Amino acid sequence: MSKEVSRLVEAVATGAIDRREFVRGALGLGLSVATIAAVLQGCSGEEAKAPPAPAPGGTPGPAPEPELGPIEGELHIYMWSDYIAEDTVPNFEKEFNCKVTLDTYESNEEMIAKLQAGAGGYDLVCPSGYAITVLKHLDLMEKLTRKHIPNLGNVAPIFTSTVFDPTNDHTVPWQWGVTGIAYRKDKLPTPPDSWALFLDAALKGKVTMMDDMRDNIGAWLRYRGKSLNSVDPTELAAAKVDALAAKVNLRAYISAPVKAQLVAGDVYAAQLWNGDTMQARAENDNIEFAVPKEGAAIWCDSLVIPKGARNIRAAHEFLNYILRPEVGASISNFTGYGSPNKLASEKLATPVPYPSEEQMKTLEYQQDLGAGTAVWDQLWTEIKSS
Amino acid sequence: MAEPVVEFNNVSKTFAGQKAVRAISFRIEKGEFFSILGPSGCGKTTTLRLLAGFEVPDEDGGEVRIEGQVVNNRRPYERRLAMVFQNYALFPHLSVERNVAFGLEQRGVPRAQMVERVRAALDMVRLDPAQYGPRPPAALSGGQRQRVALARALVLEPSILLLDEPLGALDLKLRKEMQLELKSLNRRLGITFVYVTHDQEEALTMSDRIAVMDNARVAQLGAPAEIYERPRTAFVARFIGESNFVIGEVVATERGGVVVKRADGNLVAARGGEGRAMGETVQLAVRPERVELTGPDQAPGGQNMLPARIRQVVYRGEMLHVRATLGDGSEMVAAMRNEGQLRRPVVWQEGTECAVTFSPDDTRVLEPEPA
Amino acid sequence: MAGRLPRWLVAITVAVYAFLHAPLLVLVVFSFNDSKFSAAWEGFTFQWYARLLERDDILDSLWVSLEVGLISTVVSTLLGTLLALGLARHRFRGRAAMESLLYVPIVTPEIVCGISLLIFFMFLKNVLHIPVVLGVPTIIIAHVAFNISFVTVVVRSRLEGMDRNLEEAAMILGADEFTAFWRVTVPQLWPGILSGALLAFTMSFDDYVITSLVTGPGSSTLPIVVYGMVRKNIEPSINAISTIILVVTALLIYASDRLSKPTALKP
Amino acid sequence: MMELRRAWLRWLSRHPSLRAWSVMFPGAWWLLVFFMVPLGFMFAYSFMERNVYGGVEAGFTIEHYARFADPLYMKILVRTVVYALGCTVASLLMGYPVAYAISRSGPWKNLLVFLVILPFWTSFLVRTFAMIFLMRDTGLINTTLMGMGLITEPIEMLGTPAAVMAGLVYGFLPFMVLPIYSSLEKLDPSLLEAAEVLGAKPAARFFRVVLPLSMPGVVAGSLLVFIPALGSFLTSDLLGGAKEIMIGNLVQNQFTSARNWPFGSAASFVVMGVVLLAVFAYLRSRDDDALAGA
Repeated sequence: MSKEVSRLVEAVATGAIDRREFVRGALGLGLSVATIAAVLQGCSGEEAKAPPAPAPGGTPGPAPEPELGPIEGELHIYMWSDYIAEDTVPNFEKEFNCKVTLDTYESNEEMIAKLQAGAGGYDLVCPSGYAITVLKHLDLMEKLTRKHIPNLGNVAPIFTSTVFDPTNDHTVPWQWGVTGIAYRKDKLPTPPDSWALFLDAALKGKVTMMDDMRDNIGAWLRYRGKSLNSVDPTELAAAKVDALAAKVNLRAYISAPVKAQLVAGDVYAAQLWNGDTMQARAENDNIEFAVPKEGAAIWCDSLVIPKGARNIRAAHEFLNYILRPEVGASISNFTGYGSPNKLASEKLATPVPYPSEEQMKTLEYQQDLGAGTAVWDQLWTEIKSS
Repeated sequence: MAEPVVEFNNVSKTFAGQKAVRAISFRIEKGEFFSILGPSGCGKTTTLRLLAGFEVPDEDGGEVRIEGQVVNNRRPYERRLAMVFQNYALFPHLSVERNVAFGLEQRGVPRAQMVERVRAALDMVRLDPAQYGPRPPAALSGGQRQRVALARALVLEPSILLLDEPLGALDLKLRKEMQLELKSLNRRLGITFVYVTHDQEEALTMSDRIAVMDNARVAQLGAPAEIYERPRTAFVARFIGESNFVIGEVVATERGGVVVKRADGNLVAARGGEGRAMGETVQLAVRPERVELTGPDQAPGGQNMLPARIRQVVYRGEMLHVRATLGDGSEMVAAMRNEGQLRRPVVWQEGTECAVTFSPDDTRVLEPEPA
Repeated sequence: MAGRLPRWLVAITVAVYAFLHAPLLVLVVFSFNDSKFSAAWEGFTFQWYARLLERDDILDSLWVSLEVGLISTVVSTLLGTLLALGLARHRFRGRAAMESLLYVPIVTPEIVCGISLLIFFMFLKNVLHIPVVLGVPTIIIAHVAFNISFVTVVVRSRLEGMDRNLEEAAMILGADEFTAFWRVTVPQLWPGILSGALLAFTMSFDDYVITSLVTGPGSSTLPIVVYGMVRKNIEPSINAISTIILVVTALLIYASDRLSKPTALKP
Repeated sequence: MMELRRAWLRWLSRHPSLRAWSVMFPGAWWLLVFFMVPLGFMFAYSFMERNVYGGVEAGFTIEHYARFADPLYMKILVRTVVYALGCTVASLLMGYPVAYAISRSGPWKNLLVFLVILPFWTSFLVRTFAMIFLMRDTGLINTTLMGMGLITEPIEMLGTPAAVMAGLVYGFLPFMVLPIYSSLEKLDPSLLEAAEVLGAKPAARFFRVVLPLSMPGVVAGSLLVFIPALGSFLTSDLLGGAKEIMIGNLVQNQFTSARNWPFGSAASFVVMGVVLLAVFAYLRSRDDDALAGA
């Protein structure tokens, strides 16, 4: 990543920045915003390497935080669909006398494109881990004012100071989960414990994997003991061989909608998130979830305040509100995912225990691949079209 | 003298660099049945469309007047004309009576009066309003549609009615019937008819005057007899009826006529040809029915006479056409009344030597055709 | 008249209608199924309809969709019909350019159309300082932009070969261009215009990709809500709202069909 | 008011070119401002450098176009064209008889037209999931067939090219039916009667009278099916199991997971260029025919 930054800084030094006016005047805002963001990032490169801020819940940092104004007007939340309990918003509206509108998106990129174009108007968005990195690079996040979020201390230590936001300046963890294997225990002879399940010719046409290059290729990198953030050509080439071997057995590349087929028994095993597996299990208790021994992706979506937010105070109140133990528990009970809120996690109807130190050794966050994204996309296109 | 109803003064119209109408001028008198006759592409339809207002003359393309007013810039709906289209152009989505009422509605005629006038118009074209009024046009025969189109035009009581080949789609018998009916409507109602057709017989039958158009110009304008008997150009002579042509050099000019010498030395006298110079090559025309045949030595005096040989006798029912070859190989046709071939067959047979005779009074000097 | 159609033709037609409507039947039936994943018939229930009353987001988005759909259909049908008229009736300079311009929106991938509009709107807002707010107006603008071409193509296929003399006849009878257009051209074109409008409304009502990029806070359309719900799990309340839309549409169609009878000329 | 209107019409009548444009102006303006100008931005993007975080960076390059020459992408393009062509032919074979039947159905016409369009007033995804429900192993078709004893093992329908084709045809059929219907509807029934009187057999009547007259509708319908089918991406994912990639997916991915806007734009413009050229060539040849016929 630092290579990327230095390349950009170099671009600025050689005069790319002079084009800013031209760019702003005529061609694309994605361009100008990206350039400016890169420059800013380049300047704060040193800062990013600084030691993490004191643990949340402790005393605020040395710099005095600005006072935020009162709650004004509506709060606009832009997040994934079906990702919030039904009573979360109405209760907030009642308690804080603040109307909330909730709009949904289906991909991080949709959300980023809007923020990047400068659409504005949203007060809270919900990026996945790598998307936080992108937003950070594009300088599209407001810094949080901690004193308005006293409940930050409820966040479990393993979800603070993550690779995406080491200083905990921008993000409040929302939900976490693992991408593993959902299976029908009545259809498989033994519970699966390895990604090798998808290479088993006996299950041909009865298994599915996620329709997402990060999840799919990532699984095969883990299968060979490699990092799922690898951009090493030989490691990726090996992953491609495994992915192609598995493709023959797959009924489909399919993500969340596979639940219906699991419930119906058309599919015996599927690469899936733990939370969605729990939702399917509510319909058919033969469905179980397993994390392969080779390791898998762990992820944690967060709420952040995007640049251009108009109701920053209400956004903070909302962040503080969802960190209440009972609110956090209600959300996780609805989604089926784990709560990064330690106190909430203890109150869940079906516990989703935090991974142990031992497990964390094989679980990995999907990080932004930077320039490597193009390499992965090419690989994924090759896998898909062969 | 009364004001002409329609007047074209040097009107020109160009489409994409192509002259469709070239500086034409004519006047139409009130109550006249005026036909514009010509082959397809001659500009007759454009002329009618200029009059209707669908086309506007070129910038410097002369003026169109209706009842004395220059109408170049008036839209069709501001000209108070009526028109019958070749394909009738009945509105398929409206019933017969609503088709006829359309123009009245546009003119804001009160409802009660409208119903009365629609009925009267349908009566006039001999369609039973009760029976046909509510029907859609698609349910009518060709002849009936024609009548509806006529009623739709006449109901407006126009002073000028434009007709664009209105009888083209009808069968022969119906066409003859409608010809007489149109003529009688013209007389009875006193409406000026402007009638476009390519059918010379139709034009001759119905018109008071005919403008024959050729190559975007008016080739000749006159009463049917004048057009037929004194064609001005070879085009008119050929397009309307049949003609025999004689070509020669002017050897004498006299008042009201010329004498022409053919290449074979025979002389032919003809009427017209004012201003033709000695030695000029001219073309003469004579109608077949004005040509007679005699024995080689029996030619009466004072007639043009050319020696010939009978080539063919064509039986045409009412008439016989006898084709004769002249000395230089050219041909002339004589038309004669059929006196009954079974009882009194003509004496002419193929190969018989004869003389072709025709009066100088029936022989016209043609004007050269404009380039 | 239907009796004159050959049997095999009727058979094909019935089969195609069955193909088109079979999924709908499933949808209707399972809107009454007592199971969240609609895997098998678990018993009859009205709960998904009852749930609609709780789901404000579905109802709100339905109104947004109707608003967007109706306005964009009217505008695009009007503009598209005029465009078709101009193209079919007139020879003019720039005709070839106009023709190809027409096909560009049809060939443009939705995502490209959506992103380009997003960038364009933000260009207006941030560079030209025109106060553009993403929301219902921008969605309507986008929908009209991609619908015009479809309307034009459909209307034009009707216009081609239509008798020009009809308009001239109306004009010589005293109608000016506007009146002739309304009283003669439009009735003639009506099936084409109606087809075009239906197509436009359908596309507007069902568009996800473009809408999602030009929508703003608080103006989600039904497809946006439905996509969100369906991508995760098909909650049968989606089936319920779809069933209601189907029934209401069918009733409206029936009513309009009954009401639109021709009138006779009577004093 | 009326005077003004008349004066305006009079003025227009003297300027034929302006008359055409006055009718087309609003639509042309809208297309230009809200479609062509934004597309111009994207065209510029397709020559710029990729920004790894989405969007583009200043610079000029044709590498994104050059990249498209890779056999990998050519293969995808060809496969997509094959699917789109198949979908067009199937839609025509299914849509024409239906359009014909509707146009001859007298008082039922309007109702039947609405029934064609009705399914499309439910969300595409909802419909597609209903199709999945019908086609899957434990779906309605298989359980019915097995219940009737016609088959013992479920027929695997989902994930096959046939399923993708069915989905595509389902999605675009009304685009075929509506234009054909509207050009058949104006066909004068007396023409058919005339052909009948002239002794034409049903097949001859159809091929020599009906089909030629409905050609504008067939052409419009085929274009409206072929072109969007070329750009579709969800159908193959949902019904085809996402095991093949279409050009639509490729483009979509460039703007999402791959975050390569310039390549996504370039790929779009290549496809759009090819299709537009084909359409344009067709339009030209049709105009030439019309001239030759006149």
